[in-house]
Amino acid sequence: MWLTRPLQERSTQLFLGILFMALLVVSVLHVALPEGHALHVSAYTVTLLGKYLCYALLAVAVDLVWGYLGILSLGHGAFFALGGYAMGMYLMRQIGDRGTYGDPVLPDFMVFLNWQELPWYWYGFDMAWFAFAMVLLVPGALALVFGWLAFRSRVTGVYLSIITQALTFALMLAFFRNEMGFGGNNGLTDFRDILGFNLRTDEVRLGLFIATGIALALGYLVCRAIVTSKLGRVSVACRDAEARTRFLGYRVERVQLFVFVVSAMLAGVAGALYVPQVGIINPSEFSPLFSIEIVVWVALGGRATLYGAVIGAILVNYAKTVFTGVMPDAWLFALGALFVLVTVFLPQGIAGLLKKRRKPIDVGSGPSQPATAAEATP
Amino acid sequence: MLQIEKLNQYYGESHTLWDLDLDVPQGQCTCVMGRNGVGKTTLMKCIMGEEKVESGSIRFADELDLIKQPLEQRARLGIGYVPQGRQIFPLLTVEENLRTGLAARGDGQKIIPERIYELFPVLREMKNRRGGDLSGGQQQQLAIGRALVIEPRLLILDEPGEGIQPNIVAQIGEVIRKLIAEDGLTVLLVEQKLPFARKYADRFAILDRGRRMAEGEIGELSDELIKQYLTV
Amino acid sequence: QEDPIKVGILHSLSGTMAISETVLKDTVEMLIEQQNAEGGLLGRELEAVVVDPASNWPLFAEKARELLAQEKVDVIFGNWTSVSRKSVLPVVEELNGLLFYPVQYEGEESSENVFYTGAAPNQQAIPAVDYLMNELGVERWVLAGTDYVYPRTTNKILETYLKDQGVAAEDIMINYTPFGHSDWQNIVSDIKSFGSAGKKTAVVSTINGDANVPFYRELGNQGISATDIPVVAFSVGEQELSGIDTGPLVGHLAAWNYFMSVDSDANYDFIDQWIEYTGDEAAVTNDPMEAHYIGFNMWVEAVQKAETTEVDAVKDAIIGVTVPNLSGGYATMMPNHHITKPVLIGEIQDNGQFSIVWQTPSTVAGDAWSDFLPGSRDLIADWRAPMRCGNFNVKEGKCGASAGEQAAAAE
Amino acid sequence: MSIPRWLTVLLIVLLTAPGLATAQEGDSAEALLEQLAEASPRDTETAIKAIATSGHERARDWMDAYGNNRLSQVKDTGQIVVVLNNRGRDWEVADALTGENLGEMSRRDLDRIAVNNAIRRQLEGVMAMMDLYANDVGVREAAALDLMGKVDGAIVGDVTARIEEEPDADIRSRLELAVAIYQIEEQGSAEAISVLAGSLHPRARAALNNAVASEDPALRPAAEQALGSIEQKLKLNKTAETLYFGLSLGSVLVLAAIGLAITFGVMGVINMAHGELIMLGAYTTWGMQQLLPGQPGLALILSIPAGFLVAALAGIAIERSVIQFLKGRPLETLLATFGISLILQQLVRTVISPQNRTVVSPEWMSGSLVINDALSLTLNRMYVLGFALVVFAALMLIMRRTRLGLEVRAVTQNRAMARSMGIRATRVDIMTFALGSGVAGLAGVALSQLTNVGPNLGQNYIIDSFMVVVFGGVGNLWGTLVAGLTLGTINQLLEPWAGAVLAKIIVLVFIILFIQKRPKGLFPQKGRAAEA
Amino acid sequence: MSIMSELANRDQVFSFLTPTDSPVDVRHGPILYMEDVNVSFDGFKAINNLNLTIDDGELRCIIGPNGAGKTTMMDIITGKTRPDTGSVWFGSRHNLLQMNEPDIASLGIGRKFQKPTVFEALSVFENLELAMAADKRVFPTLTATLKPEHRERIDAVLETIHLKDLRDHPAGILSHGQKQWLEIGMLLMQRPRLLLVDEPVAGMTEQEMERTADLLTSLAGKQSVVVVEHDMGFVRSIARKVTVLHQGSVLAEGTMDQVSNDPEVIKVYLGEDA
Ligand SMILES: Nc1ncnc2c1ncn2[C@@H]1O[C@H](COP(=O)(O)OP(=O)(O)OP(=O)(O)O)[C@@H](O)[C@H]1O
Ligand SMILES: Nc1ncnc2c1ncn2[C@@H]1O[C@H](COP(=O)(O)OP(=O)(O)OP(=O)(O)O)[C@@H](O)[C@H]1O
Ligand SMILES: [Mg+2]
Ligand SMILES: [Mg+2]
Repeated sequence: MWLTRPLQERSTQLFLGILFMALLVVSVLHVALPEGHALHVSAYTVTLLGKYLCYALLAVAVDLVWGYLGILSLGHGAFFALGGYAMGMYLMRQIGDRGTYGDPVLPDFMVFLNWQELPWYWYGFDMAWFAFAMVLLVPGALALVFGWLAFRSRVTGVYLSIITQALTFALMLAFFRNEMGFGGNNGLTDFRDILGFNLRTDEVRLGLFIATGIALALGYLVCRAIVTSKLGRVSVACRDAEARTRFLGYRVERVQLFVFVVSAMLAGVAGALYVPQVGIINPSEFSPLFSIEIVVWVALGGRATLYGAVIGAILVNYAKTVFTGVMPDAWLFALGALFVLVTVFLPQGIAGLLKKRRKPIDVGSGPSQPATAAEATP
Repeated sequence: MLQIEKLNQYYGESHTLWDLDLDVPQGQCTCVMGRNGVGKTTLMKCIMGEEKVESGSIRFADELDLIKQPLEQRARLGIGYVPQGRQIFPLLTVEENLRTGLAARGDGQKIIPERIYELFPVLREMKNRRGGDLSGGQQQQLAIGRALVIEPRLLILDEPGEGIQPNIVAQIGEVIRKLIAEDGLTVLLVEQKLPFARKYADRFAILDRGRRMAEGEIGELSDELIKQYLTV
Repeated sequence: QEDPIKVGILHSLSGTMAISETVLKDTVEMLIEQQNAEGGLLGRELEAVVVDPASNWPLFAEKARELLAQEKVDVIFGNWTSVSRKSVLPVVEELNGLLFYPVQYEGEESSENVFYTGAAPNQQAIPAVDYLMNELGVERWVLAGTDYVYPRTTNKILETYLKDQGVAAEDIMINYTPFGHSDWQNIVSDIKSFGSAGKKTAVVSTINGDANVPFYRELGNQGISATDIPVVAFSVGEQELSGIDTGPLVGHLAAWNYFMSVDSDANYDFIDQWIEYTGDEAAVTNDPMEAHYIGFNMWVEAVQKAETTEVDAVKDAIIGVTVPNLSGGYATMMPNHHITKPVLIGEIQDNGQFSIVWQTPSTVAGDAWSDFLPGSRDLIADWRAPMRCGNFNVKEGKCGASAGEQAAAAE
Repeated sequence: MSIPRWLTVLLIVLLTAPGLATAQEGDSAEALLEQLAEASPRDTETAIKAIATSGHERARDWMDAYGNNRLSQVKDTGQIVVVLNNRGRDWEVADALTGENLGEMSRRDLDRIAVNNAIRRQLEGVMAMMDLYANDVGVREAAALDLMGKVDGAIVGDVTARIEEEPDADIRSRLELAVAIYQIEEQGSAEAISVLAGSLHPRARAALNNAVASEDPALRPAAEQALGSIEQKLKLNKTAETLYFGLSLGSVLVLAAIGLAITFGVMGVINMAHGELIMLGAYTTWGMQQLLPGQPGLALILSIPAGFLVAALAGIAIERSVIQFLKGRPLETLLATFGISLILQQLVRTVISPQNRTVVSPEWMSGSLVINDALSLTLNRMYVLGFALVVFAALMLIMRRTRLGLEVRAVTQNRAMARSMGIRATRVDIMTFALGSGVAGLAGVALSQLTNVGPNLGQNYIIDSFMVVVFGGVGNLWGTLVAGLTLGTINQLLEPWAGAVLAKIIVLVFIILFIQKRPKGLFPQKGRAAEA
Repeated sequence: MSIMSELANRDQVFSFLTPTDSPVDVRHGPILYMEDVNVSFDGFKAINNLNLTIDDGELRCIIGPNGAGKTTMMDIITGKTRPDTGSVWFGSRHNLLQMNEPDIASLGIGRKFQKPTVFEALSVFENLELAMAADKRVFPTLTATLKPEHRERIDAVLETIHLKDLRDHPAGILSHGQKQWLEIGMLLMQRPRLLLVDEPVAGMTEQEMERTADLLTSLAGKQSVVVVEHDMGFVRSIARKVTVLHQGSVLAEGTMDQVSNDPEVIKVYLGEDA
């Protein structure tokens, strides 16, 4: 089975091993040790870690398209947010009549703005299976349509990056509109239950954390399976010399579309897991700057390595958590400096440090080499 | 004109040039030969400064150690370079491509010397076309023309005949000879094609796996040497 | 020496909201410093715990959790935007914290754990409209706002209110713009032509933050002066004006519960302290700062009354607490966790201050649930025993589900 | 100004005013002011008129001070003072009566004499009436314009009288219009409607609208007809106006993007700090104005070179410290410059302030160029439009006519080869990046006249800038110009019917769809090399 | 694209084993047929009423001055450039002008570029693997596994192109000549019906040229080969039929001897002493 193929790789084994160990240790330390114990992992930390893992999954998704396919998506936040909204809508419906206005069907913000009935696109989100399917399908469908348009017309490079940015920007503005029926700027909040469990209990938090860990493991596995397959090599070929790949008989746009859609779905899953853990989804997740930040995580961790993306996401967000607490006035300096220093001194990101310096030349930066696809002609 | 001594070069871990010596006398055409991948292009790049040299010296015009000179300076010293793969600026027009050579001339010349167009009339015809649109052979001519714009003392040609129609290849050979004769130009040529080398070069040097294996007047290029180093 | 009492400060110090929120952080720090100079509270030091939620809404929730669960703060002063409050709300309720929220907002909320020291719509919007209608004879209304919940709600309330007052639908123009909107040419031009219908026209602006500068600039440049079409704003205070060339704005209005120009000794003292604290002779004070001032003093008083910082005790003790405000009167914490405030209307002056042209004869109590929205007309909030409910439906005579659950959880 | 003449006129005016009796009672200046200070809102009108007619030499000053909220009463002594400087806690005051400077006085000790819009309107009316007799045509014209809709029973006679005397035809017709409005609104005069026909002034239209609404059979048909022809004209003007709005928004986009068209379009550096370079330019303007208080115009002009320099130097610093190490790794420049942008933003927050800074518009940039009563072009935007075009032309010249233009393109297309040709790539990089950054600084100077000068300034423009550059076609300056103007115009054309939010969304969707049609932007790089 | 269709397609995964079965209909004559093709770039006519037919199994050399339009012609055949007018048929069934690059490639037209273009980040081995004839749709590619016989084939080709030692090195580090070889190797892996080879021996030594010549001649018969080359020695050694292009159209056609004695060809191309 192609999916399990990466399990034979040492790097994947190592990655999954570390991940599951971490899940286990955190869970044990959280459950077994009493609060106040020096090694006790508080619910706060568990949720925090859960959030990092969501970001890590998101970063993996971005690395898949950027690192291996050469599509610098500056709009992946959109897929993340859409997954989040799908989940948020489910959680919203779960509130039922416990909202402030006690309306059994309409979420509070709709009552509040005088909506008379539930908009049609909210139908079905009271059912978990439907909502969870939407978590995959909505981002996937958007990626499919958008990708189909773009790849078919052979939009590449910065042009593609910018229209992905335009996409997420447009969605952000749209979701900010209160008429859209997604709560406008305030977004969706005040969730209570997920699958019948009370979201505000530590057990559920732990459960979500573990679920995120597993999702990350699966996502990683899927990405790994893709990149180690022949398709992965074709992706790299597309990245470095798109035209040449076509002449070999590969339908580049379909390869791109497939990988892009998979990546979007992973981002959607990440978003869906993110929302119940942080307790809010609002249009700012669509913000283009957030999407750029994701790319920064990946670059920082090391492009085209997948595990680098995970490291980058966790590291940057951990740094954010620490810095915003320790030096609230100056954390942006620290973060900015981190970005600058890593780029200048670690050209292959943090993963570059880990990689054995076996390969003499930089293979991870295909399109940046001047003498590649650009001169495919005479 | 150019003396290379004990040159060593590495690509990362891999040692490409080994203790390489090469002498390019003034006013002559020296031809470097060797199989694919032995390091000919690498050597040229070292002379131009595009690749870092590990150890050794490259002396130009008897006094200067080129290695200490920044890359840009070498063109200004009068070294013209026609790289393998042409390396024209694809989005600049032909004329603009040629004009890039003007920067390195000390005399502040602002227009392309007429001679270039005389040598390669096709360049005049295509003056306003983007360099990248030219056919392969046209690009090669452009690359040579561009190198001549700086009126070099030493001209480095890395497989200049590649992809060029036979009559123009011959013409290039003639141009080389003419420049040598008229301007006292020194030429360092990389060429695989024996007839061309035999016809237009004065001296040869054979590389193998990054080492210089033989050197001498072109007349001394024996079948034995050819068999040993140039056949697979 | 006992452990210090920890006061959490949850205001953005970076990102888009830093513009507004940093001064609030400084305000609370100043208040803490003063309180410590007076010997602290219950004989204990106060200690500020500052975090930066960076104008990022999920981060607000995370930081609130950090403050409550990790730092174990006794109270939080924080938030500016509604969405950040909404994000934090479940956390404070879950971990039973105390949050003082200092900004005017859209209402429609009353949480057991939150104290709303800013204005509810009935403490700002409606009196302002009354003023325009009665004193300036305005008959035609432009409701211009940034597209988010506060302007939406406020405008909804105003629309109902205006119609109740007999304003025709075609005399109301509603317009929404995105955050940070910077190109107002079209809209100002529209306002201009809307205002040329012959009736006295005014703009009620709920335009937020940065969008105001280009808006007022455009007004000035298109030649709309305050005498023609006055603009009354609910989000433009001294802080915002300090970044605007006020020359062309003179005469436009704002409605707040406090202005820096208020003529009272308490206010002058507060300004002196603030200038001393910031070391900036040009530092300004504004309404949310006053709200923090009031909120902080109320909390101090409640803690003293309860003789503990324990949240439930403070929650009970604080209702009814009355402290001086900065405009020479008093503010009382109402059972619905909103406070009483005077409403002031000020005209912008060329020095970036407001000159007060009108004020309510007495203070107004904040309304958690608006009387002008159908869904909330029948709701009231009362956090005193035995009701303890944030959304009691007087018609049905029962407490809304969420609050009941909260009460149960609190036990 | 011939004082006796306007005085007599005013006296006549005031004879009809009800408050005359009181005005004569307290004749001393002190009493006049006292009256103003004590007056209830209803009485202020009387008090103002009393002052106006008092003939006191300082009367005009008082009215000015009063209108500007500068009249105060000392709490303890009741002395009336004029506040000379009202910033900070201590105010510099002068005795209102004598003009003697009393030095600084704590704000606590002063009681403001309240003024509000209603009073200000009255003041304006009175002052406009006075100005009608000024010698200067401009002043008279402004006064006439000011009187539009402010003519009431008290002054209509004088205005009518003034029409006869007025030498300037334009002013005459304005005054006629003002009187006609009065006649329609107050007297229901149908003849006056014909005077209004064709006038685009909003007040005239308002009067007609009221006439239509009044259902007065004598007025209605004529008013409707007049309105119809006005609406027709208005539509035309409206279109012109929208177009202007579009171009002006477009010019802002162009300005913001043009520097990026160099650093990103030509050099290939994905410069996320571009916005912050714009911000630096804006802050330079602010700094200049701080250095030259009271001379905003001069400061603004000096800011043009200064803003360029500051941003260019910042650009050089960025290039030298970071970007030079990222040669051949363009995507990584995104990461590094993103970091730089964070640092620069926070730097401004900590060093200067997280708050917005005030940048004053000089006199000559405020207001608008009046084409007619319905169409006036705002001056600040007009300057920005012109400035954008000038900057664009200058850049075009540099890139086309100087060696730098050629060399930078050579260097970006093939760095190693360019260096082999003797092009000093490092210098070219520095100069180009400095140029692009400097132009961003210029954009900042211009933007400081339109929007906030604050730490977030850059963030608001970075996305738009990239859109414009890419939409136009990377590496093509013309593309940037056309793209900026096009997007601006489309946005403004859509706005009236779609609203600001939707218009923006539609523009974004338009960009997405357009790129499908032309995957390399409006003006794509053509040729074999670009296709692959 | 569901799992179902993927499963349904499984039987086609290894269809590369029979590439010659591609439905190219050559019963009625030539394998490639170009008629009245015209291309112009910004007003410059690069291809001017070009007519050309290549028979099945033929080895054809095309020569002509720089800029004659040889590469452009290949661009047209492979779908990279769309002609303004004219028709191009592959066999008698496939109108190439209605197809895009991958379709054309999967029909069995392979191409070596004038300037060697390889996937620099991939290893030499992987370059060959990707070129290998196979089901190149997305899902089959995703699930494809490398069977031992494929490995053998790749190794055999590696042997042929002398890159065995560099098997696992990224192609980016190859020297110019090595890249040329790799491209030829990729072409071999593709097993196309029609090979378009643009200047295969540029930068090769005499001996390598001979080997290339052998290679190409050995292919002829089974596959059709079109070679563009400026090296007359090389052309002479392989040529059966030679076409001379000039200014976008055919100047002369015939055996090497016929062509090289054509005064017109000598004038524009060969030069007096060739
Ligand atoms: N960037 C690089 N990194 C690592 N190795 C390289 C690099 N460039 C070239 N090489 C290796 O160095 C050796 C010499 O290459 P070079 O290009 O100098 O050969 P050459 O003699 O010019 O060959 P050809 O005749 O094919 O042009 C080759 O084996 C090549 O694989
Ligand atoms: N995209 C383009 N834009 C403009 N001119 C072009 C373009 N593509 C090709 N040309 C021109 O068309 C002509 C034919 O080019 P082509 O590359 O086909 O020549 P060729 O026969 O392959 O030459 P060579 O033997 O030198 O490779 C050349 O003059 C070239 O400049
Ligand atoms: Mg070579
Ligand atoms: Mg060619």
